Amino acid sequence: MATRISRGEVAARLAADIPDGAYVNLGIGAPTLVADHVPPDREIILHTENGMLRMGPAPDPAHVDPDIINAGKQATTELPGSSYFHQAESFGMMRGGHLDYCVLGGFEVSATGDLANWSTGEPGSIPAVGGAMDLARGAKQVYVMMDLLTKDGRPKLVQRCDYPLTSKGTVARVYTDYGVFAVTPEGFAVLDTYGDTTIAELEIMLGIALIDGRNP
Amino acid sequence: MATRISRGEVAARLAADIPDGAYVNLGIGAPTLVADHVPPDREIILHTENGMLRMGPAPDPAHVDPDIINAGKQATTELPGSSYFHQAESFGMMRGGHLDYCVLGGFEVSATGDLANWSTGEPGSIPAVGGAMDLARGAKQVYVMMDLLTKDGRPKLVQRCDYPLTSKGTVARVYTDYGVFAVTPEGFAVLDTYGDTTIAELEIMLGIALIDGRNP
Amino acid sequence: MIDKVVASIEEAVADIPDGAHVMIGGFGRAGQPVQLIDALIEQGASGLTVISNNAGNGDVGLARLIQLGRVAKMICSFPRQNDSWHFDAAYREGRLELELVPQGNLVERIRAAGAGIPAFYTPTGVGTLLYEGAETREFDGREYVLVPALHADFALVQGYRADRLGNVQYRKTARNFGPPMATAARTTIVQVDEVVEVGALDPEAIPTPGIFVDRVVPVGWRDWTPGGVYVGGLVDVNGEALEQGIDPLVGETKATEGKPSGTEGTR
Amino acid sequence: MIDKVVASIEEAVADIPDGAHVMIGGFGRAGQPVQLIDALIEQGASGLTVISNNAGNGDVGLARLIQLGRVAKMICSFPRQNDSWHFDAAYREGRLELELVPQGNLVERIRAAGAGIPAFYTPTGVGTLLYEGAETREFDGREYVLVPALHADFALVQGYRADRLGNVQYRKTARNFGPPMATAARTTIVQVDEVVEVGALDPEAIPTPGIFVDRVVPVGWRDWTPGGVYVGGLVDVNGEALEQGIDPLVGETKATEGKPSGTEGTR
Repeated sequence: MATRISRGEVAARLAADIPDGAYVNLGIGAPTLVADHVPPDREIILHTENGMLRMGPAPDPAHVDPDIINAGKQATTELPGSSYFHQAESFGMMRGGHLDYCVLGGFEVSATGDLANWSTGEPGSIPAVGGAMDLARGAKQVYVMMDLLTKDGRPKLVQRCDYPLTSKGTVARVYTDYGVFAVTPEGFAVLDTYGDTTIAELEIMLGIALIDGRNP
Repeated sequence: MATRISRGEVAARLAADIPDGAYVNLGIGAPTLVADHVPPDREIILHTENGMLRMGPAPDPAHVDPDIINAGKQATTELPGSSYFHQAESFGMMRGGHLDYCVLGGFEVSATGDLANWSTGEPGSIPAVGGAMDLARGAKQVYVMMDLLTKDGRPKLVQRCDYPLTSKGTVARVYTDYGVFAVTPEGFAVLDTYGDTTIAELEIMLGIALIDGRNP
Repeated sequence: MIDKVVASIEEAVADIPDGAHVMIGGFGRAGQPVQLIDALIEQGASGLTVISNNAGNGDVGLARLIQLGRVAKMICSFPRQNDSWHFDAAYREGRLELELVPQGNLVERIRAAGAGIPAFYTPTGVGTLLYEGAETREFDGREYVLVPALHADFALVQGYRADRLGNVQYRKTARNFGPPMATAARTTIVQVDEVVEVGALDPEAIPTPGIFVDRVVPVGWRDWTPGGVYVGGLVDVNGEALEQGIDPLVGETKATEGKPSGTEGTR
Repeated sequence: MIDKVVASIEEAVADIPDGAHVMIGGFGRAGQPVQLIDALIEQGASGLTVISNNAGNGDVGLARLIQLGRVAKMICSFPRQNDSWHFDAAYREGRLELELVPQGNLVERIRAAGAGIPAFYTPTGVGTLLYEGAETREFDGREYVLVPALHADFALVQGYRADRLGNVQYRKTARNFGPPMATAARTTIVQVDEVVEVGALDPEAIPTPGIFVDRVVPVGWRDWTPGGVYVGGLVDVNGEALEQGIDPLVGETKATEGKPSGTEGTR
């Protein structure tokens, strides 16, 4: 039986791979957990696409300022060295390749690095995309943080995405509750597994062939 | 003999046509004189394309600040209500049609509103264009302020420009030492003459037919 | 003398006609020109095309405008929120047209309109169904899609402070869509907390110079910045007054418990 | 910990290779990164493509770099100035290639590079010989020309104050090309008068956030702002010390009489 780790542990695993001094955008939802796991000896600059660099932690409820929010429309804080700018400047930072990393949630990631995370394509659902397509195309390294399987057990790492795409061929890595995967020209490479999980077990879970990319 | 007025009088004549509250860019050289002739009851906001709105008058020599210059690279001053911005913002103001007026010098203006003011096309001359093409295409009203004739007596209002163009069909009016002209679909219309100058006299000077556009 | 300050908010929006294209600033609650939207609701214009990042929350503001059937078309990036039931209903019943634009393309198209760029190539959205059939082109081996500038007749913007010349400053992340929208509309109307004397604003810190602004209307201080000074513990993230107050030492409140948070599911 | 401050100006420019594309900020004298250019002269790189609004003045800075034969190509809007004799000579003798770009297109192409826009349509220059044979297109009945983004390997920028995170403020019209150029180069190097503590810069007034900056090098105060406070009567418009001083009551000097003014004929 493959070993599964918690969402917080996935966040910590991902945070460990982000170097000192990196400029990072954390998508809303699970990716925001990464901020809580940055090693204390590293200085990471968080970008929020609604117009701020060097975003701080959430405020305590007595110090909520409705004019300082993050992309998830939650209260956040400024730090010494923060800066504010308008939306066109903020998305210029993303599109222009100035962000070192973005971490996004995902519905599906394909073996060619396609990402689907904005629409399930269900009839009657309200379409909404926000900044997901900009981030998925703009950051130097696009990392996805998600469960490996859906709640009903279907693989989210796939040969080809069924859901409408957010971006084509831009995902570099996928951090999941069962392992860390890199997108390579030959398909998914396993960078890390947990416990005594084998690549063969993951291949059975996913139904696709995997490359062993772990350090020997 | 047609009546000729001084450059300062031309500037005053032009300034009288700029309404209260207008945003105006004055090209370098003679057009800068317009600033000295704005009627005292009007508030005109001057734009300088190197990055400032509400430019003030020249400083006295004891208060030159090399960090406050105009497009002619001369010392200028800020006023209460001035703002600074970078070049992309400044030229966005021009290109985006936010300037009400620009006043440019000219080598030639054609009956279809073409302007030539950046190059005489002489072999061996150093080409240079600066912001002239942006201004000539971007401002809502492009006014040209120039002598009607060259030093050797050739007309600068022409059927068709000989010099390389700065912009095609964008000039609205030409203020000269012998009269004020509007570009109309039918050609140049005379808006104003000085002294007892007749339109027939101007037609002889220019060698082209003119429309009488003066108020009766 | 230039004086862009208008006496009342009614006067500020009086000439917005039926069928107008109206940009409305704000990202979520931050930067939403709440009083201007309310005045537009009162004013009565309909058949509007609204350009805004979101499509309103709860029963107020833009959501109310949609509920009243006054919006014919929304151009936005993220209409789906927990409390956007009026948009949802109108959209599902086909009473409202939607043009969904990725947020970065949305704001860059607005910026392009203000800067006199009629169209540009962008990498965002290439190969997705939002740009199916769109004109694409390769530059240096990557594919880009051509998108047009996005203009409006009116822009409604929330600023913080302004002078009579129309120079506007914003506060924190409430700046968001204000500066680009102010450049892209034929008539830009800015509500501010306070009108200050000319010269009171630092000329090095004016995101929206007066050249872009037609009307300024003061609406008084925000609840959380009475007198221009931030005071914590008075409101929640949506700017709504806390019902029970907060013990600043403990930093906890139950005031918003059970309410839709408005803070999730926005992407 | 992030610390973008480098110890010496030599170190700041040490890795600029032969053949590099280098943006140099400034409009005339204002905003010219004088010390960085001098360091580049000392450093020795040649075959450079320089992107800058002007092509240098007198015998120093960019003019000196051209005189030394280190510039293979200039991309600029206005190389012709009263005292640009080194450019003039190199250009006339065919020792230097020139790409002349209208100023607004130049800076918008730089801004596009920084913002991930590979190409855009512009009205400026349509129908002129600068865009003969270029790709044009009509939008709403007007003609526009397609122009590409303009990237660089290095940008040399003059700021006023910065912190170790690379947040940069400018002074007055010296801001000019700094912010767009800082976004468009792979490596952005900013000289500043003073490095300040993190938190000392107003977060509402940072034209260049640190994300765009790789290196910061302090070079000391300008002659006319010793200690960060402007003092009049010390320099002329080119920042050169007045030889005889000025009587502030009379406001006159003869110090610059007979010198080429450098202030005319720039368009």
